[in-house]
Amino acid sequence: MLLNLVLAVPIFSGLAAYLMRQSGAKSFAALIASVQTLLAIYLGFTGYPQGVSYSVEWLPQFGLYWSLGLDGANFLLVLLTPVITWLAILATPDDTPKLASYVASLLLLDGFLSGLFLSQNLGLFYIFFEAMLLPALVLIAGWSKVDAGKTALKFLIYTMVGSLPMLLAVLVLFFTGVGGESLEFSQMTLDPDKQIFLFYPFLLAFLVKMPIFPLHGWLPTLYKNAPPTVTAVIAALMSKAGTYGLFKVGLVVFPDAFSEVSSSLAVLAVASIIYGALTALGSDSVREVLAYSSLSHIAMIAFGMASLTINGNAGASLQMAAHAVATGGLFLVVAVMDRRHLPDQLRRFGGLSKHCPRLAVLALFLTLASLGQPGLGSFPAELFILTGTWGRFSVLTVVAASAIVLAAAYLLRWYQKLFTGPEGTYRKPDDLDSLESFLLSVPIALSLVMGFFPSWFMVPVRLWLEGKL
Amino acid sequence: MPDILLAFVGGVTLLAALGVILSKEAVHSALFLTVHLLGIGALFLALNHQFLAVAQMLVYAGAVMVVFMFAVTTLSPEEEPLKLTGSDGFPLLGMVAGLGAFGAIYWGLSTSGLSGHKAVSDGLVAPSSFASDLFGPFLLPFEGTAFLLLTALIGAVLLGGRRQIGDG
Amino acid sequence: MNTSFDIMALTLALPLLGAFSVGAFGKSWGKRVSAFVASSAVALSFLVTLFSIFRVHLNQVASTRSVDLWHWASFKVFDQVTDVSFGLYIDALSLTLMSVVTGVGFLIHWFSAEYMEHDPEYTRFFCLLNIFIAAMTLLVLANNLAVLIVGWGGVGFASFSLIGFWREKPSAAEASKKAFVMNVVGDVGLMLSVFVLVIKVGVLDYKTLLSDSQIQVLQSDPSTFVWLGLVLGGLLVGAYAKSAQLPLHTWLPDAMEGPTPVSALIHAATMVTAGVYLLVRMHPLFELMPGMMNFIAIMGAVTALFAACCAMVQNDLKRVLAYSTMSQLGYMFLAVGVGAYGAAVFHLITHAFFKALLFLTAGIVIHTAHGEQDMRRLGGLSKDIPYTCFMFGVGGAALAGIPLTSGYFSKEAILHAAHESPTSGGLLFLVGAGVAIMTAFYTFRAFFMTFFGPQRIEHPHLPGGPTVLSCTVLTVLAVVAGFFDQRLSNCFGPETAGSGFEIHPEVLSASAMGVTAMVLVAVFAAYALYGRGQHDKLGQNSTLLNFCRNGLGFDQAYGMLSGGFVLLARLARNGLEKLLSGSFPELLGGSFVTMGTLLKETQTGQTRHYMVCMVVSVVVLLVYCLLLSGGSNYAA
Amino acid sequence: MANSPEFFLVLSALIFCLGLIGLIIRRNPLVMFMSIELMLNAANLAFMTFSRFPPANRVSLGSPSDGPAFTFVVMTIAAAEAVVGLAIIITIFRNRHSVDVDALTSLKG
Repeated sequence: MLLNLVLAVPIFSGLAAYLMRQSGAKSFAALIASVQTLLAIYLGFTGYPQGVSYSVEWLPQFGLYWSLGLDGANFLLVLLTPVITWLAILATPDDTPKLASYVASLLLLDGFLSGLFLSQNLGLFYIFFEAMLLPALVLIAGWSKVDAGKTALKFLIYTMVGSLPMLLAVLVLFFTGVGGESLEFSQMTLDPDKQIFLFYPFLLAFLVKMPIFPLHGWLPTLYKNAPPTVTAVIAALMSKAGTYGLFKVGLVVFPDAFSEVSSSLAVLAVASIIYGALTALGSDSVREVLAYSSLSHIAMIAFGMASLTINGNAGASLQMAAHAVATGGLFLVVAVMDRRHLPDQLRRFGGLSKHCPRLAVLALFLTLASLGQPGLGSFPAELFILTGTWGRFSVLTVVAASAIVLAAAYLLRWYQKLFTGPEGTYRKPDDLDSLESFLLSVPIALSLVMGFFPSWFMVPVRLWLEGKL
Repeated sequence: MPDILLAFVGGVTLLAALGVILSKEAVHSALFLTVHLLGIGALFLALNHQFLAVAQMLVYAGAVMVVFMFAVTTLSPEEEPLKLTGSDGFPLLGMVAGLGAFGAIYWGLSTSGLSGHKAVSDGLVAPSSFASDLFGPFLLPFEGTAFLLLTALIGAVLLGGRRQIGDG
Repeated sequence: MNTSFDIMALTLALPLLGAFSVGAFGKSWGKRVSAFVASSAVALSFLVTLFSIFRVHLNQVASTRSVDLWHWASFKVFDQVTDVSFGLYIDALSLTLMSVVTGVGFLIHWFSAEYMEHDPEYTRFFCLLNIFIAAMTLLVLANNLAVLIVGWGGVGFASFSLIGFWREKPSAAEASKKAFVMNVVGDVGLMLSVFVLVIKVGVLDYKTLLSDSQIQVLQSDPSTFVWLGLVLGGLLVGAYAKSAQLPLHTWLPDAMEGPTPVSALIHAATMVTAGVYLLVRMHPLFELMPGMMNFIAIMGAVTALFAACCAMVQNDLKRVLAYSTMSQLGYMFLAVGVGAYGAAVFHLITHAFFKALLFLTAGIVIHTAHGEQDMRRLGGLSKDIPYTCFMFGVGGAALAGIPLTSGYFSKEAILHAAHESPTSGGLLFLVGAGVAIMTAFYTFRAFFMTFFGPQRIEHPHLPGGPTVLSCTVLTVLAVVAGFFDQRLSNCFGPETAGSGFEIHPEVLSASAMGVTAMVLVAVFAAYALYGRGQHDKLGQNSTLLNFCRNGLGFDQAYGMLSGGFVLLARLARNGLEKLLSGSFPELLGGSFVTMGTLLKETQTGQTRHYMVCMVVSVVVLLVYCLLLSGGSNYAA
Repeated sequence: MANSPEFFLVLSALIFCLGLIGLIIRRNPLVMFMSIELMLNAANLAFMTFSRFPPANRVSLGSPSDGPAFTFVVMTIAAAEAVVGLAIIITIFRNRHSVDVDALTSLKG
């Protein structure tokens, strides 16, 4: 029941929030997100570390059940989804036009994402995978400041190219029954030789959603144009739909096919890691650097999964959470800057720390969290990922590890262009108010906890992985 | 019905159809169509179906044609000279397409071998037996036609009456 | 895994607490209170360390113990589980290092309380200093390699923030980025060692990894050497990056952009010696590969020589000290390489004292001269600040290895060990001795240029009480620490003795006398050249000298490397990426639009046109179906 | 001739194709409608023919009244269609004062 609440609360409140008056909607949405956070935390504690599940029949003749479950694979993401949404809602400026619809769409996105992460049925998974596009597109098309339609269309076309083949694959599973008696993740069994053809469409959809080089064409445009609070949610959580899908569907439904493509996937991932790092180093846009860093870091997750080892996959799972926290936090920094009407070109920046010392400190920690500073969340994650991959792909691991150096270079370049040096040409902003400081501190605190107590976060996923690898 | 009579009726029907599509004036076409429909009614009789033959003549050649005549006289369209190489070459295209269609159908007929098709009986089908079928297994479509006619009626009234409503 | 608590955990908690409270409330507390809180946190840590040492001496606790505070993470490779705890490893080595870190750390906090008084970001400075102490504590006390990296990265972060403390200076930002990136290179090296160890041995904590039985297992397995090289190589990359050894040293001279107490604490006394600590800590593994040991010794000697060459021609006071730090670190690596771990640690300690002293007095000089660091514009300061001149002189004497100062004993111990070394000992000794002579020369060159000759500074700003007092303590230590060699040897105890931890300064041997004599000659040479305020004869801008002054072209090489990356990055961003995320999707979209426009033309709106199409398609379909059925009668 | 389906079916096909040709070559919507009536009648004739001359295994193909029932429905539909279609044509004529189908190209893409 609690599982249903975790996604029913945001979805129904989101629908209700569309009808609300503009003034009260933001507080209402923030309240709902915090309620959902509490529910998720309670769920997390009751289900730690084995998980809980809930299932009723829906269309049993097609193998479709309404099955939700908290397990090791989704544990962290289920907990983080409402938290990040909550932060994004709070960081939304009050003078946003049609604020009620905005926060309502964020809540819907949150609900669908929770549903995606919680679903234990492939059909249900697919439904949520597509459903979350709706609020995302509404947000992108409705509130992007430049090229709204173009940005949304690009995103839509890319994701559709990825997910329509996936729909075909789901339909094949749905009607032919080659996946076993039902589409429940726990009950699906496929012949190894049938897996590969059905897995490719899924792989394509997930790789586009992550995204990974060279399927990332939508990423810079979207991250640059969409409102930063939306980007925070998309970069932190929606991109995880791809990695999580690969994790769950890949390991549970198509294990043989996954291991068959894992080497190619690893090569692609490392190419993406390096390519994202280079493009981030060569970019002159505040948001673009973060977008490309995301490209690079998400590929690190895929690389960990491709190792097919417990270490690599457990690290990938932790990295999903750590990256969500760090990138979400960095885009909140962008949101805070956006609210102060600061420009987007790095070359116009400099010396921001003089006006915003608090922002400078908090942004520094988030930057470090993103680049894998030991003591923060990404470090144990990357350590585990690379330990896992070392056993299978030594050379690629060394290349990927050297990308950590590149990450330090481009993220510090980003940070220093913004905050240090002589003063740039922009309207002098105020420092953070206490709410904003709090908003940026939450991800830092989460990252610190993950960095110093990674074990607690990794126990569920390790338990979950035990039987799979 | 003797074969010779049948050939005559068939010929008249066919020629009337040709007249429909080749007449310069719409009134002539309508008159040819009436002849054609009567011929079809006669052919129905040759196929031993009394009721439909009569219905064809009364409903089709009678009522429907009245509507046509009414429209033709109301609109009184201009004469349309028939040219084989008219605008965009449609006449020629139409000929080719139509003859192609006939060729295809004829080929289908000739190859599918109608030898297995035998006449059921020589006697006429009594209207009563058709009626019991119509109100038995075909009740739903039958009632559906009633509903369809009603809808068409209302639609025609609305379409025809719009201008007056708009003017009023 | 059992978790337990040790009082040494306080040394970790106290500075963290200090950093947090100063960071959060420092602004409202004001400068005095912030400095007091931060300094006392470190002072308390120092007391806790002393207390622990006494408990060991009173045999109340084991001299070597591993304490697991909490379970950090577990690696699993097939059935082999590697538990990693967040824990402390407390033995003579870590306690020694801890007392240096917290002791010198406290003195520098004390010094900074006055020194940084006029800085508007005073509280941030103390917060960062405390973070540094906490991270350094974690680095020294960690009981396994993974947690060591956490401390390792933490000091890297503190170093980055403190080098770039003056954020408005672009050069400071650039230097801090350079230091951080170079440190990340080191982190990655350490991570590499961790991967290999986890997979091949499955052990990360020192207690098991370095135990005799484990070492014997490794020794008896010939396949070990295939991967052990990777482990040791990774460790070396980490150590070299952190301790500014060739070729990963370029960040250290630039790190002098930071405030002077930072240079004293981080880039001279403590953080840069972490590499030495790591090698000493892991020495049982290194001893498995004698070739690697040789390599370390030779690279140490080369670094020492290289840095001494660069130091001879520097004009910036702090850069002289920076290069001398590098050179002394080279000595320590040399000592590690020849197996004289005790000598390395001994030199580490004495170096921490005298180099901190030198930097702090240099800081006083810079303050006095209103921020002037170029020695050619300094001079005659002995008349303005005679006591500081004296203290700098003592520090310089210790650095140069003048007899009876601490530096003399520790350097002698290293040279002796090099001399005794069976492999290429003679050469190492010669290089070491040469470097010692060069050290004496450049140290006193700096001393004379700064303090002697005509007075050039008007209205000198004189130092206050706390700065001088903390320097005085260091002066005393810089002199007397040399006599602790025996105590230090004993401290490492019977269980570590015999593995290179005993310290033998053979102060009366012929070679030692010879080197000492040469050192004294070098001092006099420096006096003769610079003592009366002549113009810097070596300061002319000949190409060779500039080449030396700029660090023998390493910076340019790295500049080209990073320039290459930036070029590649620009290419990727403006070339391939424009294609992938710009042109390609737009081309695809454009082609659809073109197709649509073309297809639109077929929709003429003419009913008869559609009809013809329909009829033709029906006919074609019909013919196709007939062909397919081959004219067979379906009804039959 | 009356006892075999060929005559009727060929006649039906001819009429159908004449309707088809008329539909294409004529521009007057009234005549086009009439052509449609021709095609409908051709289909009716075929229905009736197959009802009278069923295939040998007729049992599986329905009852003898299937054809006439279809014809009946088609007649009704033809009536409805004539009414509605002519009303539409009259409306178009009122708006445009012309009934030339070639002039009606507002559906052009």
